[in-house]
Amino acid sequence: METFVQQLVNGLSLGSIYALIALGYTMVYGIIKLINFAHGDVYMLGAYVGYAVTTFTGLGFFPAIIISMAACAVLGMLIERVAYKPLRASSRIAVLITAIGISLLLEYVMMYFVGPEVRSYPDVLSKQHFELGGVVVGVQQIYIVVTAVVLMALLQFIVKNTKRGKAMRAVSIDADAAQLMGIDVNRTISFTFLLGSALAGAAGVLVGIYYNSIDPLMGVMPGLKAFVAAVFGGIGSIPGAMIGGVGIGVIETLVSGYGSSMYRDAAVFALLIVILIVRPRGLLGKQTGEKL
Amino acid sequence: MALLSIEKLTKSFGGLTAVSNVDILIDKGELIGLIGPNGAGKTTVFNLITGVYAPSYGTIELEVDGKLVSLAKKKPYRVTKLGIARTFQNIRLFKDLSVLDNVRIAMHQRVGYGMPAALTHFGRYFSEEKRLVAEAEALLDVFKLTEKKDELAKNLPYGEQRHLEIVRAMATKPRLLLLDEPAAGMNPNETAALTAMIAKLRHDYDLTILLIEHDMSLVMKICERIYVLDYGVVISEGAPDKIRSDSRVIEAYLGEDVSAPQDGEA
Amino acid sequence: MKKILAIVCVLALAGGMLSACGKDSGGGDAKSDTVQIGVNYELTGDVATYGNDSVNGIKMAIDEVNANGGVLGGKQIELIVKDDKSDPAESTSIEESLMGDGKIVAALGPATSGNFRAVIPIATNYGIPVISSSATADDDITVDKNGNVREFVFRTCFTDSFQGKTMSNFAFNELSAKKAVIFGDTSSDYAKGLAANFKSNFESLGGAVVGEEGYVAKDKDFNSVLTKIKGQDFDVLFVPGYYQEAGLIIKQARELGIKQPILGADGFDSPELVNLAGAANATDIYFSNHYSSLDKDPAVVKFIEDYKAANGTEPGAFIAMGYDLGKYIVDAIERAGAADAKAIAKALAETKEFSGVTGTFSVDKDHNVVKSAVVIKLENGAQVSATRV
Amino acid sequence: MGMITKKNILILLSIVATFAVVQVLRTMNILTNFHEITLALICINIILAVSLNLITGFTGQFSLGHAGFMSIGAYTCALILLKYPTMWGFLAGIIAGGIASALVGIIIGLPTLRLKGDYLAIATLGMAEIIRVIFLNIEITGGAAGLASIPRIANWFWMFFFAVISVVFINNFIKSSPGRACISIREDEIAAESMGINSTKYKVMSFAIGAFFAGIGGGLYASYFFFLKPNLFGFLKSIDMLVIVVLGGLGSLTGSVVAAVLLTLLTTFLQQFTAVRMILYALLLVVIMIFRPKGIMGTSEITDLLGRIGRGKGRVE
Repeated sequence: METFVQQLVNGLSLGSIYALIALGYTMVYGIIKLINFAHGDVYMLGAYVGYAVTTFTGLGFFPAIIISMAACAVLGMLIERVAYKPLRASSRIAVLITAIGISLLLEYVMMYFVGPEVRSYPDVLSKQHFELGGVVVGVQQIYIVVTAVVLMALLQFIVKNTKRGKAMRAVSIDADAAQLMGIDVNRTISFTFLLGSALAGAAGVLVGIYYNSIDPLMGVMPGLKAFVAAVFGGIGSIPGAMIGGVGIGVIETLVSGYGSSMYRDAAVFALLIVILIVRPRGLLGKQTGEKL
Repeated sequence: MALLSIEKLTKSFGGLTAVSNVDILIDKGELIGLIGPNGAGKTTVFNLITGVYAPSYGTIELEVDGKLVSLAKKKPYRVTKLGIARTFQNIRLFKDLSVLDNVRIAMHQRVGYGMPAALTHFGRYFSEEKRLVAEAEALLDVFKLTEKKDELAKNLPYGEQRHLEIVRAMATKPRLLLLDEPAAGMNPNETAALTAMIAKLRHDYDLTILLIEHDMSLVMKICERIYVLDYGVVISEGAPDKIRSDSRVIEAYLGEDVSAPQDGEA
Repeated sequence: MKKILAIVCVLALAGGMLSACGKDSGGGDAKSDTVQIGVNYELTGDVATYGNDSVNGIKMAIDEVNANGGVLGGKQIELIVKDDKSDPAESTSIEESLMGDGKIVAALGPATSGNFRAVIPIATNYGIPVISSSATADDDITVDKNGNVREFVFRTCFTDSFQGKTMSNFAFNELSAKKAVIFGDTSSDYAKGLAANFKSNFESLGGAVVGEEGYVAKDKDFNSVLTKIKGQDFDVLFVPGYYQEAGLIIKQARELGIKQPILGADGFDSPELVNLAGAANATDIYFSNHYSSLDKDPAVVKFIEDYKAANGTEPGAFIAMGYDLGKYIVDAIERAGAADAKAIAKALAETKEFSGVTGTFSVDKDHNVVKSAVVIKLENGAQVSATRV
Repeated sequence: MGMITKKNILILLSIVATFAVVQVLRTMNILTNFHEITLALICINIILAVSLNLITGFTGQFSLGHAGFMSIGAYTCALILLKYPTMWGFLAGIIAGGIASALVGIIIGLPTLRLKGDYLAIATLGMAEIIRVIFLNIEITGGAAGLASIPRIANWFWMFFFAVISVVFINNFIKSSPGRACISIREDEIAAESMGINSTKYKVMSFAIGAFFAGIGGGLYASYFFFLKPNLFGFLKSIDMLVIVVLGGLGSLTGSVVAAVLLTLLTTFLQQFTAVRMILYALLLVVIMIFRPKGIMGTSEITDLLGRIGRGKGRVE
């Protein structure tokens, strides 16, 4: 039982990070139907910005996370403007290839400048651990989960209650109609990239601090898993991405904890395929029918 | 035995009942109209007959070799195989393919070579392809489209796209043809030409036709019987003269002048 | 917008190509006063870290040699460096291009056993020696499946069986461990080789492997498996793999309260291991290695200091091994007395007591190196003892 | 119409001529072993690209799992070759690899091909990852260490032979009635069904044929490059193939061939630019997509272009 609770704690902290990355995927996919492969690399860059801030300026956790979010927000908008916007009218697959190109570009430009080796974060958060009835919980884990929850709540508020957020939802349902209603579609899309990338930046810093290890290719696998999480929860749905992220985190943990750790990734993908077949819109996604 | 018999056909989407308790009987050789205001459920009936939707309740049966075969849970391609073809209200041609390919694709079920010949082009490939082209050209001739067989479907003028939809449906060799607003967007001259064309097809190919149409002039002129649908329910059925004077039909069209065929709704 | 973008992109491309040419230009005519050596490593792709480290070590050694007057009485050494993207097909293709030109006298790399295997047939075909400083797999490297030694294939590293045996002996004899858990990198043949050899030897000694778990390279979260391991009864945890993950495993294991000794092999050797784990967590860690920073051999001290001066960090195993590889090939060229591939291969096979920073070694009849290992113990992140075995 | 037309003779002649020219240059050693490897890679990439183009470009089913099929063919062929290192073993291995891959394609295709667009892409990606993890963990394939010392029996002739066979067969297929059925699914699945086309059957068929040729490509890879490991067939490999297909033009076999040649040459050329090679590659991808989002050829084929010049007028677009 203790072990099980411990595994849930492990899964929750891993899942919170997937959830933060998944939010960016789900929003971007919701609005321009693009699997933004570069998103995982924005997260990587966020981790490096946080690293630079904490290492070279000695600033603490909160300044690091805010500066990293800001930097990633700008980067995300820039990527959209330069690489995706000229392709607004092209086929989705062409945009997808561009996204892959941008992803490789970020990875290898980074590798060119900082080298391929892993780097470790300075200590910015307490490494203290509590033991509650045999279950070990770290202060950092609490920070991660709390930060993730706060950011997600903030995002949910922005999307549901602000004018910009409403514009985002309108564009994601029907961009042409939204344009006719006087919504600036381009600005709304930029705004979506800004929000999603900022969250990825936060996730990057959290990972850097929690796992203490960053490298230029760190975004590839979590990026993929986060997309799985977004699909799992229902693409386009913010609570779905949260549930999907935490779900994937917990499932991974339980598979390695109680099944075979060698087949962890296979299990995650198998689950994804089953979900897609049984319930293609994901847990909380909306049903979309085709008009005949 | 009726060619197509529909009984108590009902379809609901979530809480909305689009089609409710519809009975339709079509005899071989008939030309039947299906009319009704927008959103009455006409296209849904087509989608139910052709297997795009599964009915919530009721039966759809087609006469095949003297026996009635249920269409209720059949996939669209199976329904087509049994002899029902359709056109679409909002044209669904294979836009980026040539006119000829559009027609040849619809002949797919009657192609007499298998995978080995498809991969190697040995065996009966060339003789069969030759036959397909000849048959396709014969059908295209009816609508004077043979000249344009190498053009992409999307480059045809609107009216010709509608014609091509009919040719494509004909290429499946149907016994029952479902036409979904074939005259939509056409001017009176084009509509008149189309009317003649439909009559000719029906005669030449021994067809039974079920037609959805808003253009009353067309419906009243060529249909032998008409079903009127409103809010998913059949509110009237009978010969054009009877429909024209039915108060419930007039009420359904509320203020629309259905008594004068020449200036009906386009 | 598009036009500006086009100009920017074209400029970036052109700039990139130019700078690349300037930096590590491969081509150029072979002048008679240079000796060319091919360097075929994983500089991008999933094992880029090892390739880059190795090449940095090699370059450092060759730069020193060139600065000190080169080889064979004044000839400079020219390295032709190419990147195989961590893809064996590219390794093969590069090796063909390097050897097919007929200019190089020896080729170094790739770093991983798999990619190294992909170049072996080419080297054999051309009769040009090929050496790796990190292809540790037991089978099918220097000796083919029928037991014949490959004339032109050499390596300077330990084999997996040697290190696996060393660490299982150490665990059983020195640490008196009877039950071990293995938690290794399943995506690396090096780690899998170590795990298999550790297990078979540990069991033949009378110990028991009570748990076998796996992770894949670039994983960051090991908590779930460690939680599972924590619930088991065992004496030592053996982690075959590289420092990137091992550092995190040590950190997470200690934070979860796993107090048993953690064992590893030379993949642990990097200053980054302790940075990743945190100094306090890096306690009761044992790993086999070629040399120790406790070593007071002046050559080792000088190497570490030179590297530190140039890069700001201490060198890891791949860098040190790469450095020795560079020095070793130069030594072989000198002993061969000519820039001739066959003679160099012969000299390599006849190596006796070559002394490098990673230890002194001879080459045996199977073209494997005979050298002793040290088992290093870490306490609070520092090397506190180094036992020769 | 018939098999012997001017066009077909011309095509046959140019194929034979290409082979002959390379063969002569090879014997004169103007083309070295290194060039042969590059040519072999080109042939393998052509096979993989045209087979993926059948699935994604012609049938419209977005697959990110092609590396999975390639790996099945590669491992099957390698295992057979290691046991029977002869010419017959090689040919049996190639065919068995193709068949094994096609079977897996059918097994995976049946449940997943009901998915559409990006959902299918992510499901196929997951499928390829599962295959890779399985190869990583089973004994017979050597796990992470992979399979080494696979006898090299494939040579330039076989590479060329299978590349030509793949292109010809797939080209024949898309110009046949089942092939047109596949294309109609890409154009409009509902309309295709209404025209009597069993969309599931043809999607699975296209998937199986694509997988078959990907398996052959994998088998050739195994028998030429001595060595296999599961990580070769990761998600980036599938992406590489997709890049070739999109760059060439979805729905253009000529495009796939041209792009396979260009990208393979580019990759080989970039080997010397160690640190910046991937940066240059990535930049090129982005630039080409922005300026030619439909790929080099769009959906046209070389035969269309020749025809256009012959008729002296453009195709109506």
